[in-house]
Amino acid sequence: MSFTIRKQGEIVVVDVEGQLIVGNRQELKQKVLDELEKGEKRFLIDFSQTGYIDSSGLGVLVSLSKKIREQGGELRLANLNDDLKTLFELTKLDTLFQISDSRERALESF
Amino acid sequence: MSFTIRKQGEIVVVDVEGQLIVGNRQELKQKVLDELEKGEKRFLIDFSQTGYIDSSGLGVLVSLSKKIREQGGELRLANLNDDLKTLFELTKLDTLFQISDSRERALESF
Amino acid sequence: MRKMRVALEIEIPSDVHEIERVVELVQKECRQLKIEPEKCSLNVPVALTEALSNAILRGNREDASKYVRVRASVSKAGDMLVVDVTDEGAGFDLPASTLNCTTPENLEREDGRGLYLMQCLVDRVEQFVDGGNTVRLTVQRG
Amino acid sequence: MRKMRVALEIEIPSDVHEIERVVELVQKECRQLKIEPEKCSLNVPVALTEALSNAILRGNREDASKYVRVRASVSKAGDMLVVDVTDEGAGFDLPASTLNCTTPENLEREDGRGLYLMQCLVDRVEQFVDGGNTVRLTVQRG
Ligand SMILES: Nc1ncnc2c1ncn2[C@@H]1O[C@H](COP(=O)(O)OP(=O)(O)O)[C@@H](O)[C@H]1O
Ligand SMILES: Nc1ncnc2c1ncn2[C@@H]1O[C@H](COP(=O)(O)OP(=O)(O)O)[C@@H](O)[C@H]1O
Repeated sequence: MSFTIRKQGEIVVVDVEGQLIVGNRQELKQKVLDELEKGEKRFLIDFSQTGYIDSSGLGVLVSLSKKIREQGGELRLANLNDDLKTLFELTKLDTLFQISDSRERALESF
Repeated sequence: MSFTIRKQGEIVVVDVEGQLIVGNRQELKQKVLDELEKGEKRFLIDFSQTGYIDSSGLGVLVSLSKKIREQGGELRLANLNDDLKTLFELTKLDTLFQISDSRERALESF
Repeated sequence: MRKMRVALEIEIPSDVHEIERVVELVQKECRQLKIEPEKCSLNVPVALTEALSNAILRGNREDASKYVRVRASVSKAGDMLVVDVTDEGAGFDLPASTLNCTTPENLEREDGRGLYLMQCLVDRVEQFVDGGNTVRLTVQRG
Repeated sequence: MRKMRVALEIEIPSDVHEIERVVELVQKECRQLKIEPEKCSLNVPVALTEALSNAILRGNREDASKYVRVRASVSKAGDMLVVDVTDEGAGFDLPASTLNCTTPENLEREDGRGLYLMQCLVDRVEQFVDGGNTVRLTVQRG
């Protein structure tokens, strides 16, 4: 499991490789908050290499989204596989996030 | 697991494929006794395709050897791998059987 | 005559970093039992992760001297996978603790989705105290 | 802090034809535990086959309503593989039942090599009655 962060234009793109769960969600949270503190405003998390997400992983996404909005920024998600889509639908979090089917579409959408 | 019986010259050759254990030793015993009843005298059991043998498998070899000798015949063994050699040494059955390193040598030895 | 039955028992210290390896072992078991691919890749891993993190964080309060035991087995009839997660805590009231996290007032909460997700993802969730607090997840095979 | 511990539990009806599949599962476990190849291919399979056939034939007398349970686990210190074979019989006297099958008068016997082989092949053989008769085989790892 690892997180890769890179800048694409004005957008901070995070790749989540492996599971996003209770054991590593703090790491993701800290990395994104560090970027927010540096003044970044636009964030995209790409799940194309993600296995599963647990409730605390979902919780971190919700809390990051709130914090980014408070700073006038925005968090978007991309590339949820069928399993992850099911998870977002069950928790109705698909109504809270803007979710794109591809990284390109997500990057254009900002 | 299966037993293959074929005649090579005057010798009945049995291949033991898989394990020779409590669940299948009767099958081996019966097949060899059937040949003995038909008048066969020389038997070679080839273990090149055998995994492991348990105490009841060893017991069947001992009892077949005795029965064959009673009919004036002989049972020889070939191709014991290192595991099987250990087993025959632990039980001192290596002193009871004539054991060859190859099928050819065993066939010539009769 | 009943057939062979296999159960897997795993014991871990109260450390959330152990969760992923346990889930992997149970996932392998799921695949061997020919449980539907989606249940092997989503339902069982997520529900089990929730049960394990609750056992470690809530039941054992991350006390390093306490352990969590997981037992994955097949029901006698052979039609269900049964996963028991046992911690050394005093237990809790499952129905009273289960929050509907999809209501507008709960939607933006950070926590409180674990038991709800478990209920959504497996066929049955039970809780009982019997020499430790156990949460039992039952999944229909096939 | 102690590490993750995994145990495998297998239950079979009293039928000698079930032995091979049980042995395969325990062999796989041996290999995963990185036990020496020779112990995985010879010592553990043969000793376990003996314990299982005794449990089925002697302990349970092939009674179809009785079961044999196998539990393979790693010792707390992590240095031993422990395999318990439990039948529903009344137990027996292990030392008194173990025959030296290598003496001249025993060498040509058909039976009586099981317990002797078990003793030769694993590091420790124990027998105890505790809700069923159990034979415990202990094998040093590495
Ligand atoms: N194993 C457990 N032992 C004690 N309490 C538990 C256990 N599992 C769950 N709970 C209780 O149920 C509550 C709800 O759990 P959950 O839905 O997973 O949300 P969260 O853990 O995010 O609060 C927990 O806050 C806790 O009070
Ligand atoms: N699980 C068991 N339950 C009852 N008796 C047993 C059990 N295992 C072994 N025994 C006794 O020990 C004896 C010796 O066993 P063993 O050395 O395996 O030889 P064999 O089974 O070929 O007689 C058996 O004949 C039986 O009386």
